[in-house]
Parts: sequence; C-alpha cells; structure tokens
Amino acid sequence: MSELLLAMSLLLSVVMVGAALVAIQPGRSLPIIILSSGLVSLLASVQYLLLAAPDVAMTEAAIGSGLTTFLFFFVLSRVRGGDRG
Amino acid sequence: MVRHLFVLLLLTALGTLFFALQAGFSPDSELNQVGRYYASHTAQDLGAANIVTAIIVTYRGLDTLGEVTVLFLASTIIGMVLSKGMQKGGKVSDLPPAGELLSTGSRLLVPLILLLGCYVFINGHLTPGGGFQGGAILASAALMLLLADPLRPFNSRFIAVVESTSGLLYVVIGVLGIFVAGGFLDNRILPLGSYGTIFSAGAIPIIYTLIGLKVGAEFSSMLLKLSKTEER
Amino acid sequence: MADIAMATGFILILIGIFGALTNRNMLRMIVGFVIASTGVNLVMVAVGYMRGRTAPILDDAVPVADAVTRIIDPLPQALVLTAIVIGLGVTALMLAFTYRLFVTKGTLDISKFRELKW
Amino acid sequence: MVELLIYLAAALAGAAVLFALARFIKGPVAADRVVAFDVITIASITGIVLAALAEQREIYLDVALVYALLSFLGVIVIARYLERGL
Amino acid sequence: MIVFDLLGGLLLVAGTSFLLLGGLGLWRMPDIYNRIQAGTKATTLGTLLTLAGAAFLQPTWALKLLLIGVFLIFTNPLSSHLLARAAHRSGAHKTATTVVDHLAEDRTARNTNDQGERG
Repeated sequence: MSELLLAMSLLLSVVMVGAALVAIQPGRSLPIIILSSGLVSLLASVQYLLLAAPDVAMTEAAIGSGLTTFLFFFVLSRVRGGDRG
Repeated sequence: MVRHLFVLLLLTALGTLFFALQAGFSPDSELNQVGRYYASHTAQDLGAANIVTAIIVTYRGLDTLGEVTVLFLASTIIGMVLSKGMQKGGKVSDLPPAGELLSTGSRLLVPLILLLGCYVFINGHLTPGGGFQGGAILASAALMLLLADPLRPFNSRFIAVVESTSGLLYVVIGVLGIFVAGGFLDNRILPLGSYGTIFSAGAIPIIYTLIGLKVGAEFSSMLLKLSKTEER
Repeated sequence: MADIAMATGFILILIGIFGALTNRNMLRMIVGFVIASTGVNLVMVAVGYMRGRTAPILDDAVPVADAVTRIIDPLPQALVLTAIVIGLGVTALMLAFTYRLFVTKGTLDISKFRELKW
Repeated sequence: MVELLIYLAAALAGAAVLFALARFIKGPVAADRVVAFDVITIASITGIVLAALAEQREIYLDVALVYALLSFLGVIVIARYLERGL
Repeated sequence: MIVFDLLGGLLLVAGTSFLLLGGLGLWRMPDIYNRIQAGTKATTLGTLLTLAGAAFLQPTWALKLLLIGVFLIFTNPLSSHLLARAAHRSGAHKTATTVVDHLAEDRTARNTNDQGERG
C-alpha cells in the first residue's frame, strides 16, 4: 500500500506549502500568521509519521500543538497595539 | 527596493544549491555501517526495543546531558530577561472569566494529561516517545491549568526542586556507570531483564523518567515566568 | 516519497528565510524562523528514509532477527528529536527578548532599534 | 476489497482536508480559520489511523493518542486570545 | 474473518464520508456559528466511526483505539464550545437568516436587572 502513503505525503506537502505561503504574507494580520505556522508544524508531524519516524512525530505533536502556539499568542496579547510595524 | 533585490538574489542562490542537492540525492538501499551496528546490536547489548531511545539515552547520552543543560540555560535566561516586570502580589486582573466548562474540563483533563505523560516516558524503551515528549506533555498540563485560571498561584519552588533533583540524579546515575558498568551513562548498572517487558533495558526507563521530569519542569517554569510577567 | 518530503523541506526553508528577511516586524521574523527550522527538520528526516522499510522500533511486527533488513536509519531521527526540543527553547528565548524590547521601546519594528548599528 | 475501501476512505478524508484548507485561506474572520484548523487536526487523526493500517504497525497509534489529547489546547489558546482572556 | 474485514472497511468509508460532509459544510455554510456546527459535530462522529472501523480490521488494537475515542469525546466539545463563545464575544456577525441569539438576550436582561437594582 505504498501508493496510499505516497498520495498522503503529496497532499500533505501541498497543504503545508499553502499554509507556509499564508504565513509569510505581509498583509495578513498577526494571529492568522501564527495560526498558519501552527498548521505547518501540525502537518509536518503527520509527514514525519509517514516517513517512518514516530518518535519525531510525537515530539512535534506534543510541542507544536500547545506550547508554541501559547507562547506566540501570549506575547501577542501583551504587545497589542504595537503590531503596526 | 534594493533590499528585496538582495534577498531575492540570496534566495536564488540557495534555491540553486538546494536543487543541485535534491537532484544528486539517491536514497540508500542498505543501512550504512553505523546504522547496521545499531540495528543488530541494540537488542542484545542494551535490551531496548526502541532503537532511537537507545541512541539518545545510551549511545549518545552525553549529547542529551548537554541538551538538557541548554534547555536549563534557556529557561534561566528567560527568567533573567523578564525578572524586572515580575508580578509581586495577587493583583486583581480584568480578564474575562474562563467559564464553568473550561474549569471543570481542566479538573477532568489535567490528571489524564499527566497520566499520558508518565505513560509516554516510562514506556520510552518499548513504544515511541520518551523523556522529551513526556516532558512536553507534562508542561501541557501546566498550560491547561494556566488557561483555566490565569491567576492561580503556582508552587514554583516545587518545580525548581523537581528540576534540580532530577538533574542531580541523572548525573549521579551517569557517574555510577563509570564504576559499576562500562562508562559514563551506561545503562547496564541494573540487570537487563527480559526483553520486551517494562522492567527491562537496565537503567533506561529510570534515566528517561528523570529526563522527562527535568524537561517538564523546565518548560513549565518557562511558561510560568512568561505568564507571571505583568507590565502593560 | 523521500523526494517529495525533501523538496517540501527545501521549499519551506526558502519560504521561511524569505519571510524572516523581508519583514520588519519582529514577531513575523520569528514565525519565518520557525517555518525554516521545520523545513530543516523535514529534510533531515527525509534523508534517513528508505523505501519499503519501517520505523526503527522492534516489536511483534519486526522481530530482532529481521532488524537489519527491515528498519530505516535511526540516527537522523535521534538528531531531529533533540533539534525540535531545542527549537522550542530558542523560540521561547526569542519571544522573551521581543517582549522585553517592546516594553523598553514601545514598538516591534526592528528598524527602530539603532543603538548597536554603525 | 478491503484495500479498495481503505483507498476510498483516504480519498474522502483528503477531500475534507482540501475543503478545510480552502476555508482556511478564504475565511472572512479569524474564528473561521480556527474552525478550519480544528477540522484539519481531526482529519489528521484519521490520517494517522489509516497510515497505521497501511503499514500494519500498532505503535503508530501512540501518536494519535497524543494528538487526540493535546490538539484541543491550540484551539483553546486561540479562543481565549480572541475573547481577550489571555 | 472476512465479515469483520468488510464491516471494518465499510465503517471506515462511512466515517470518512462524515468527515467529508463536515468539510463540505465548513465550505458551504453561511456564517461562523453554522460552520462550527458542521465542522465539529460531523467530524467527531466521523472520527469515532473511523476508529471503530480500524478496530474491526485489527481486533488487537481495540484498546488503544478505544482510548483515542474517549479522549476525543472529552476534548472536542470543550474546544468547540470555547470557540463559539469566543466568536460571540469577539462580535462575529451573523447572517440575516440567523435570528435567535439567546446569549445576547440573557446578557442584556442581566444588565438591565443590575441597573434596576442599583437605581
């Protein structure tokens, strides 16, 4: 069933590149950008699993799901009003 | 813009390099020498079923010690950078309440998350996972508590004690390996046990538990230091 | 499959570097760094992949005797695992400095910080 | 027969992910994007289970376990940010 | 065991069809509250059916799959509830056909009560 894994990997790659392109658009607001980078790390985790690395996938899932998002949004909520730069 | 032109030039150069790398890459069909050694010797020598765990804890254990130290330094520097604005007393905040569902859900879910973290790092030598993943999951439990009640007083002294104790025990076990077994951080200071059960692989479960507690305490203290800073 | 993942990783590195270099806002730059580091990790895991083999964890499906012929290279995975955890520490450090700079100057624009520029 | 059904299931889940991605890129307000994020997370749990079935490895399910218990934290963080409670 | 395999495969397809329906609803629904409704309920049911199908295909994995299902049941309603409340508090607008808003009615009623007691 390696064709199935191949197709899943291709789909994940497309979605990851799309989310990464959203994440660096200059016009988007900051919460959406941070959300997109979270989406990239989430899909990277599934990609690691397809590459037969469940340890790495679990690390990325545990760290990328909650902790990174919280750090970014916390700092963002403290610097409200300063993101015009 | 001139600046953007330079950036595009740099990216073109990097892209060409990456394209050359990608075009010249041909995946191996056989394990190389190091990989074959790990694959064939880990189960008999160390008794661990998860070869990645065996590499992290035993074969490259010194790297892991350095890495935990790097995390400790990062946590300490965050504390130093943010120490000026630390909140002193329990100031009444104007945040909207978290809601009944979230506080009840956190009471239900925090023990589950802690239990999953302990499962992950105790079973690190049999299933995927281990100290780093388990530590991140423990820190997620702290994050859940923090979300349910941002003003909850945390016992940061307890976290500091857990972190220092587990780090100290990690080094002590490593030094014990020099005297009892083959070298620093050797896991054969305990009997290997029967392969595939939870009490096997010598000291790997103990070392990974200590790493998990230390990493969890470091991440939790990072989160707490950031969230207790009140300076608008 | 390794080719697809590796190409994705390279593209992510390029996108991340572009985002980190062209934006003036510090938070956007940090997001670019995070995406680039994800790309690097993806490339490193893809290098270790071999077609038709499975994860380097031995259980009933992969007995010890078959290990050499059936598992992939475990060393890149161990490296990437530690790299991800360090990456979170570095990100937290960058965010703490960003917050501190914002408190000092009241802005997130990096071109406003000129003290060390000469 | 069963393999055919698994292929069909993977195709359906992939289509769901593509719809969610479209909503993620288009969504007028931030909450729309968060819903799309949530749907992609849940669909990736299905993807992990399908990958485990295709490779016949039980250990892959541990990753799905971590996903199922931790992926809601990101959504909660963003929700608290949107209602200015962080 | 052919019956089990067939049943499991059919459950898998049923579950992922619900996922697809959730995605389709996410794309077609007019406003945020309807999208939350489509995007979380349908996908939760779909994932549970998928897990059941996998348990039929590989009966020895049943315990772990059951645990995943239990965790999903615990966590998914929590996140969707908080998301809906955040959307309401941040003032996402409704479409013209959504006319009932009990939360806002409760809020205004409580506010007028408070003012009445104070005055």
